[in-house]
Formats: sequence, structure tokens, C-alpha cells
Amino acid sequence: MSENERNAGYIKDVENAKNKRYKSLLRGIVSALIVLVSLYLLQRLLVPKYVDDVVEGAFIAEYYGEEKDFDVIFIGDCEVYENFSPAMLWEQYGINSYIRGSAQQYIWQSYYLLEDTLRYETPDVVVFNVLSLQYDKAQREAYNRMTLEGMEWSAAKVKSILASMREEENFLDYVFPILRYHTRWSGLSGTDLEYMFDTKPVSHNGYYMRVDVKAAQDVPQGRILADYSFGEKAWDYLDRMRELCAKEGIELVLIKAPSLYPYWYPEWEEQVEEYAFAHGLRYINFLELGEETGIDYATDTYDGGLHMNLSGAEKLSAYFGSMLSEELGVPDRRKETELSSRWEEKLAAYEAEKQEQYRYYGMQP
Amino acid sequence: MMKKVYRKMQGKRVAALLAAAMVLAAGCGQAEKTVEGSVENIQSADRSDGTEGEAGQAENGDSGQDAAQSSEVQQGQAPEAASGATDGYFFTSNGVAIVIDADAAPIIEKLGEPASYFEAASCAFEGLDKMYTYAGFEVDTYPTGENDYISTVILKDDSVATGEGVVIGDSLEKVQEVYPEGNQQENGTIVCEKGGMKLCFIMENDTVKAIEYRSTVLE
Amino acid sequence: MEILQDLHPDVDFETEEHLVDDKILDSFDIVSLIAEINDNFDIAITAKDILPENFNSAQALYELIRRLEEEA
Amino acid sequence: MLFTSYAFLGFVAVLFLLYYIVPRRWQWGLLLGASYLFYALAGTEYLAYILVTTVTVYYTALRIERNADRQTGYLKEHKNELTKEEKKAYKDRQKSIRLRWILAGLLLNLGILAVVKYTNFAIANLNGLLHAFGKGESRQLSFLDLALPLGISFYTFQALGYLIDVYRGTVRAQRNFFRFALFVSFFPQLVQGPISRFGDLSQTLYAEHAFDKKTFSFGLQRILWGYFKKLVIADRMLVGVNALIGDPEAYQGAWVLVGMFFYACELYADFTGGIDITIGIAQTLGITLQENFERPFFSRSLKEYWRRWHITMGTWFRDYIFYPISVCKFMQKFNKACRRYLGEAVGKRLPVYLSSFVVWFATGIWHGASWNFIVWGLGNWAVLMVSETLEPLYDRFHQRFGAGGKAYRLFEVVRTFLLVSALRTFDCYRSVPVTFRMFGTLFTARNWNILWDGSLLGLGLSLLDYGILAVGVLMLVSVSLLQRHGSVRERIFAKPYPLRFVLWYGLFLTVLLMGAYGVGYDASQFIYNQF
Repeated sequence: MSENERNAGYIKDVENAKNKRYKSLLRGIVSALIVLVSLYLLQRLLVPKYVDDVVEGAFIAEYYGEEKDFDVIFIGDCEVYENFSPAMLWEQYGINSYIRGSAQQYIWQSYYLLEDTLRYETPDVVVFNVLSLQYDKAQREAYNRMTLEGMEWSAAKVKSILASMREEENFLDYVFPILRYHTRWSGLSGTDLEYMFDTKPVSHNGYYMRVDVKAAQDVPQGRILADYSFGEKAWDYLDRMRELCAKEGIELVLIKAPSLYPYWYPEWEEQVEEYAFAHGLRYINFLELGEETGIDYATDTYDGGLHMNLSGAEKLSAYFGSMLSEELGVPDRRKETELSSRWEEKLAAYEAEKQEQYRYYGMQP
Repeated sequence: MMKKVYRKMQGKRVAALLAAAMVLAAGCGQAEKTVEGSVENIQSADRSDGTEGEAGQAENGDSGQDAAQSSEVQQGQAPEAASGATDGYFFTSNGVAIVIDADAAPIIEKLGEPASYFEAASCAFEGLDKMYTYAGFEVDTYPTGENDYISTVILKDDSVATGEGVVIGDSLEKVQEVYPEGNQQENGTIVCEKGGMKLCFIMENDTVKAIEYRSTVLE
Repeated sequence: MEILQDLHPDVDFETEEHLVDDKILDSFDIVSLIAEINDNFDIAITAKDILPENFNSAQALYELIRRLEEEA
Repeated sequence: MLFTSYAFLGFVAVLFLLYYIVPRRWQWGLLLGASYLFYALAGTEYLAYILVTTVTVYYTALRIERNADRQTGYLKEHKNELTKEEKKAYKDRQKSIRLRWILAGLLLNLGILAVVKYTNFAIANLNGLLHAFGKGESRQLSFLDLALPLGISFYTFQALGYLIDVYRGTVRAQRNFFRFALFVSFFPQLVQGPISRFGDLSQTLYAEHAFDKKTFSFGLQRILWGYFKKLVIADRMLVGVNALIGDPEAYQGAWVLVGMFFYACELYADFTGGIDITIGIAQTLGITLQENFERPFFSRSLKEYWRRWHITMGTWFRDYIFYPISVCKFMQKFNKACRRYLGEAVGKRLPVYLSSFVVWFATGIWHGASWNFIVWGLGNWAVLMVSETLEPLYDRFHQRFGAGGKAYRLFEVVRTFLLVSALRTFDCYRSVPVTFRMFGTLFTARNWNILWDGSLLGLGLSLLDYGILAVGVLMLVSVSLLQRHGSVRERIFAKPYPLRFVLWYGLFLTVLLMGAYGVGYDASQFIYNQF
């Protein structure tokens, strides 16, 4: 073998080795891509879509698609998202409002939702419903999920997750929801495919509409508790909420919605009144304002006194709206053309769902 | 010389990195630890609930076989609703035993027409918690699958007594005498845990103010 | 050798070299074997001598016995 | 940290990364740190226990070896001056010193094990006795509240095995204390074994390991397979097992058979899966651990089964308990006496039976401090002895009927499986009377229809779950069948890359999607799975 041939062979070997390395690198990259893309698709497929069954899980996320310049923001549990109608507030008073409510939203979650909201806008008024003061720790993982998953990633979300997690939960399950929902493959339906990437609106500025009626009767008294004082954590977050609002120049309004159940104890009422008085906050207990609002528990609730139906929510909104504009000076913005045209569309959707529900429940509007 | 020092430095840096990473990994471990803690609790509960000698002695995850059982304990919390028998306390009204976590339908049927009935939808979920009020007591249920199970029995006045004869208005001493295993908690409530349920006496000024039988499945 | 043959009449101990590794001799066999050898040769095979390499073949076993006889 | 927690995966991932970044001579030090961190995370209060064992065994082994070395040196030096008798006397003297050391080491460490593991068992039995003799409630002793340190049975046995090996002179003592500490605490095997021998493990444990792609990926593959067994099969089956043993009154007759089968599969998948994870982790670190299983359910007899199930425990008991007892002087004498008075046939067997009784009693109580485990161990012993005694009969039977064909072998395998599973029910029901009663119901309940009338779906497992389990078990069986002809991973490795990728990624997705883990599988959450 001549020197040249040997060199050629050597070069060939080097090239082969190079080729091999190149090939295996390429192989690695392609494999990794396949893994990542397929895992992402799987995750999108497996997470619950909250579009037709349990729509409450979709509320929190809907906010991010909005033009965010609201004057009034509601935060809290079902006692806000079923009891106030932003559409009504707009129609009657020109108040541009949004409800950041979710099922059994705990007070620390409300607080972090407020922090989250302030990343985008600073409203004039924040309305918080005080029922959740009774909870000092998360009661159920499912509720945590519905509130937290919809949030966009931010420090507020991370803090909210850490404050909410129950013993059996894991932070990683929030980062990669596929770990939490991996068993859902056996229960997938067409909607999971249909709404894999987009979603459809399920609320009206955070309001959950129900038009059916179930009169309240036999609502039980609360059972006797050993201890009626609210927990430390709850108070702490109320303090933080108050301080944050004060810092940002936001008027914080505390309310108790007129739901008859869960029972609102006089001992609780006392504590909230004291707190509101001590810090000069406005506190409105709608349970005591039956006459002023005109709530009729025979016609204005859809589940026997727990939540308002459309009729109840509109009555409450009419009353609360006048208070907002007259006493708190929330502006009437109906003259803003761009905003008006946005609301034009929203009102149309609101009306359409109303009709649809009347038809569904076989009722006369 | 320089080189050696540099290497040493590098060594230190690696060590720091190592420590940091380990702490990181350890941090993730936190949540886990509490889970293990709860396993222990369940086991000790097991031991105290009166099972004889051998059964209560199960050790955790030590020998190979037990690796299986440690996870078993963890998941072994499924509701024992299936069978009617219970080791726990229960309330009896007119000869009907109202057992916590038992299938509600037959019991409610035997109890007859309630004085009042209320159902509470929970936010966002299907299924209803139901409350039946009778003379002197209330029975609450929770849904699982197709059926409802008893979650709570609340004694409302002194016309009814616990199976062991305590009524509302009795003194702290009497409760402690009848239920020596009862644990008094910070807020004064005396809790007797037995057979996967809790019997609670809510106290005020050392007198019984309310009595509740509670399921622990939902906690 | 006779002892071995007694234990497993079907095995050719002359040539077999993996008695233990191939699981022809199990622990019971080994124990009875030791009892017999200790008895016949008046030596003491102890637990520490029970290693596969000592029992894998008749030859190895023979060497073990010789070594122990020397030591005694 | 459970193997199935995210924290553990994170821990291992960080360790892998660091392991191949740090200078190689640090690798074993890193492992030691990781092992102690792992142990501390289980509970810092346990650290004292493992440290005491490590220190005492380390020191005792050194003393013993120094003595042995001195003896050799002395004899060599004075080779020509000493008479044979003097030599022997000197040897015996030294030997008794060593014996005292090892006894101290053994007693101390077994004592710790006994106290933490068996005190409450002893108290319970004592109370039972007191009660039986009518001393009443007043004299009842209260239980000690001792926490059982993680893996204490495993690391104690591993350390004592080393001590005995040093005493016998089969291994040299480890002089570096920290290296020895790693041998005792090596974290993957801390929880459930295998019980390694120093002679085996030390060969790879302290070595410097360069990253090798193939070894590493083989390790990962084994870990994945382990998780498949554990999460997809064992933990899913556990739901059914719990339902069955949770309410023995409700599940009698044919249910007992169902439970037997479920528990056998669950235990196999869980335990071998866990060992796969352990060995896999060690392999990714370049460390070779002893295999602990050799397709045990293919065994044709109980004896063979015990050679192939939990091998490292079996050999430990054999080498450190069975052999020493069997060949000790007393036994030899006993052997002779038996043969003289009872005749060759019986006399030869009796001593062996006696020493294996001790071994099986120990095996039983090692598994757990309760009577059901002891009965289980002795049950195994009884079956083994009976079949040993009847072996000549079997042989004749086999010869007469030419049994040796495939069908007969299959019959033997099935028989062994049933026997093992039946014995296992003692540790499943955890109570001896309940187990016997349940077996009784096999003949009285007559509820065979539950096998096909849909009752099986009432155990908390859906039809889909049964489907997954069936496919999973089938996979286990086929992989075991393939393993008879060599490594399955090697075989897959020989296939083209895309195929390999699909295979392993498919297995990963199976674990990810069908594994019984996370909040969705938490039993208390089952009720509310309403999404």
C-alpha cells in the first residue's frame, strides 16, 4: 500500500467517523423533536376543556382575551360570578366591568388574581365577596385546578399555586398538566379534539348565566361550630388585598352576596363589619338588603337559594350599579365609540344565550 | 503551582454546584415527605383501632414484600361504604342504625318522612349533598358514583342521645367518662376517632353544645 | 466419590466440573455431603469452606479435603 | 422518597448529571453524599441507626482482620520454633479472640434490629399470655413508639454479611471508612434490596466510571421497564387487592382465589419492578448489582422457586445461617447420633430439617414482626420438607409414567405458582385465623359465578383496567419467555434505530398515560373524578 493510499484511507475513516457523529446528532435532534411535539399535542388533547360540562373551569382564562381597561373588577367565588351581570351594568350605567370569579375561589387565590390583573390594568373599584374568609386551606384539588390552571404564568400564579396546594398535590402537576390528566385518555370525547387549540366563550365578562328557577325552601340553619373566628391565613390575605388596593389607589368594596346557603353566621358578619369599620372600607351585605334590591327567593334563584338566576343577578346589578356610579363615581362610558361597539357584540351574545336558555328550559321570557 | 490551585478552585466550584443541586433535589422532596408522614398517621391509626396483636403490627416498606404494602397503606383509604358493618360509633333512631359512610338509601327509607329536606349543589360539580332533618337530628349525605352515602349525623337537641348515652347539655366530665379515648382539641371540641369516622362534641363553657358524627372520607 | 455417587446416581462425577454452578448439587446435598466427609475423613469442613469453587467438581472437593487434613 | 415520586426522579436525574460531570475519582464520594441525603430525607432521626451499624461493623471487621493478619505473621515468623501443638493452641487462642469480636458485632446489630422491629411484637404476645393467665387488663404492657428506620433489615444484613465474610477471610476488610459507609448505605438498594455481598459490589462501587452510552441507556431502559411493572400493573392491581383483603367477610369463596391470583401478580410486578429500578439506576451509574430474580414463576418446584425469587435474601440465609448451623459441631454430633439411633434414611434428614426450620422461621420473621409471617415461613418449610421426603417416591412415579414431557412441566409450573400464591395469602390477609377461615370458604361459598357475572367490576377496576392488566401480564410473561434466550435489551439494541425508538418511546408513553400515579389515582380522590 502506498503512502497516498494509506492517507486516502485515513481521510476516509475520519470522514466516516464525522458522518457517523453527524448522523447520530441528527438522529438525536429528530427524536427529541418528535418526543417534545408529541407530548405537547398529547397534553393539549388530555387537559379538560371546560366548554360544555363544567364551564366554570374556563372563566379565569377568558379574561386574557379581553381589551383590558375595566373600571370595576369583581373577585371571588360563585357568589360573584352567578350574582352580578356586567352586561346589565353596562346597559344601565355604562359601567365597564369584569368578573374574575371561579368555583370556590379561596381568598389567597382572589388576592393573586388581583395581583395578576394589576399586571394589565388598574381598575377604579375592586369588589370582593367575603364568603371565602371561612376557609383557611384549600378544600378540594379540583377547585384549585379550576382557578389556577386558567391563569397565565406569572409570579402571581406561582405564588397562588404554592399557597393553594393540598398535601397530595404537586407543583409539577401544574407545570405539566399532562401528569395530572394522564388518565383522561379513556374518557376523551369529540370536544377534546375540537377545542384542542381554541376555546369558545362560556361566560359574559365572567358572568355565568342561568335562567331557570327553583324556589328556595327549607334552607337549613348553619350547624353549630366550635370556633367562629376566621383563620389567620384568611385575615392575612384580606390585609394584603386591602394594602395592595390602597397602594394602587383602588377602592376596595367588600360584599356578601344574598345567597341563603352556605349559611352566613351572625358571628361572621360581626367580624367582617368590625374589620370594614376599622379600615374604613365599604361593606355591603346583600342578605340584609332584600327590600332595596327586590330579590324574591321564590323566583330569583335557580338552585333553591344558593345562587341567583338571571332575574336575581339583574336585580342585584341594577341596585349595585347605581351605587357604583352614584356613590363611587364609576364613569359612564357609553359615549366611547370603540368600547360601545365592543359591548354591542357582547350584548348580542348575551341576548342570544338568554333566548337559547329560555327555549331550553321551556320558559317564557 | 498555579494550575494546581486552579484545579482546587474548580473542585470547590463543583462541590458548590453539587451541594446546590442536591438541595434543589431535596427541596422537591418536601411535599413527598408530608405524604409519607400521612402514611405513618394512617398506620398508627390502624394500630389504635383495636385490631388484635398481629394485624396492627404491619411494618412499613422495610422488607421486600413490604414495599408493596407501603403503597397499599397509602391507597388503602377507599371508602368502606360497601358493607354495612362498622367499627365506628353510630347513632340509632327508632332501631335504625345510621352508620357513617353507609349507603344512604335504605337508611333514609327506614327513617320515614323527614321534617324537612334540602339539597345543596356544590359549585361547578354534578351531584348534590342532601340534608334530611328529623325530630332532634339531621342526616347529611354525599354522592359517590350513582349512590349517596351518609356523611354526617348531627344531633340537634337533648331529645336524642348518642349510642353511649351522651346528650347535648351534658358536662365535660361526663363526656370524658363515657369516651375516655376522646381527644380535646384547641377549640374545645372533643373528637373520638374510631373505625374511620369521628364523633365530635362541640363544647361551650364545658358543656356539650352540639354532637356530630362525621365521615373522614371527605377530609 | 462413592458418597457423591450415592447422592445423585444419575450424574457422572468423574467429568462434571460445575456441580454447584449448574445446580446439580443443592444446599441439602452439600450439607449431607459434608456430614459424610467429616465423618469419614475426620476433618472439619466449616461454613467458610462452602464456596462454589470447592464443590464444583470431585477434584476440587478432593483438594479441599487434602488441604484440611494437612492443616489439622 | 418513594421510587414513584417526582422528587425521587428529580433526585436521580440531578445525581446522573453530577456523576458524570465531577472528576471521576469523586464519583463514589458523590454517591455517599447522595445516599446519606436520601436517607436523611426519609427522616434525619434514622441517621443515627445506620451510622451506629456502619461504625461498629467497620471497626469490628478491622479488629478481626488485624488479628488474623497478626496470627499469620506470627506463625510465619516462628515457623520453626513452634511445635504443632503450640501452633494449634496459639491458633485457637487467636480464634477465640476473633470469635468474641464478631459475636459482639453481630449481637449489637441484630440487637438493634430486634429492638426496633420486634419489641412491639414481643409485647403484644406477652400481653396475650398475661391475658390468657387471667392477669387481666391492669398488667398490660404498653407498646413502644419506635419508628422503624428505613431499610434497616436490608442494610443490617448487608453489613453483617460483610462482617462474616471478613471473619471467614473470604474478603479483605475495607480500610476507608467512607467507602465502607457507601457500601452500607448505597441508596438504590436501601429500600428493598437486593442484599449485596461486599466481594461483588466492591468491584464496581468504588471504581471510576466513564460515561458509556450503551450502559447508560440500558440502565434507563431497565428503569423504565421497572416503572411499567410497578405503575401500570402492580399499583393498578393494588386497587383490587385492597378491595378484597379490606373486607374479607364480603369476599369469600371464589374471591379468595381471585385475591390469591391478584396478590401474586401484584407482588411480583411490584417487587421485581422495584428491583428493576434499583438495578437500572445502579447500571446507569456503571455499577453492577446482583440479580434478585430469575423468572421465579417458571419454577417447577417450591425449592426451585426459592432459588429464583429474592435470590440475594435466599443465599444470605443459606450462607450465613443454614450452612453454619448445619455443619457446626453440635449438628455433626446430632447427625451422627440420629443416624445411629434412627437409621440411615431418617437420621440423615433430621438435622437438615432442623436447621432449615431455623432458617424458615428466621425468613418468616424477617418479613415482618407478626405471626402470619412466621406461619407463612414455616408453611414454606413444611412444604419443602414434605416434598424433600417424598422425592424418592416422585422419582419412581416419574420413571413409571414417563412424566417429563412439556405438558407435565407446564403442570409443575402451574402447581408451583398455585402453591406459592396460596402460601402468600398469609401475608396478604395479615392474620392467621382469617387466612384459614378464608380458605375454608373456598369449599363452602360456592360462588363461582362471580368470575363471569360482572362482579369483578365491583372491585374498583373497570373493564379497561382489566384489559390493561391482561395485556400487561401477557407482556411480562412474553418478556420472561424471551429472557430464557438471553438479554431482551441486547436483542432490541440490534434492531434499527427507528424501531428501537418507537418501542422504548411507546413504553414510556404507556407508563405516562396508563400508570397509576398522581392525584387522579389518589384513593380519596377517586370519588370526585368527575371531569
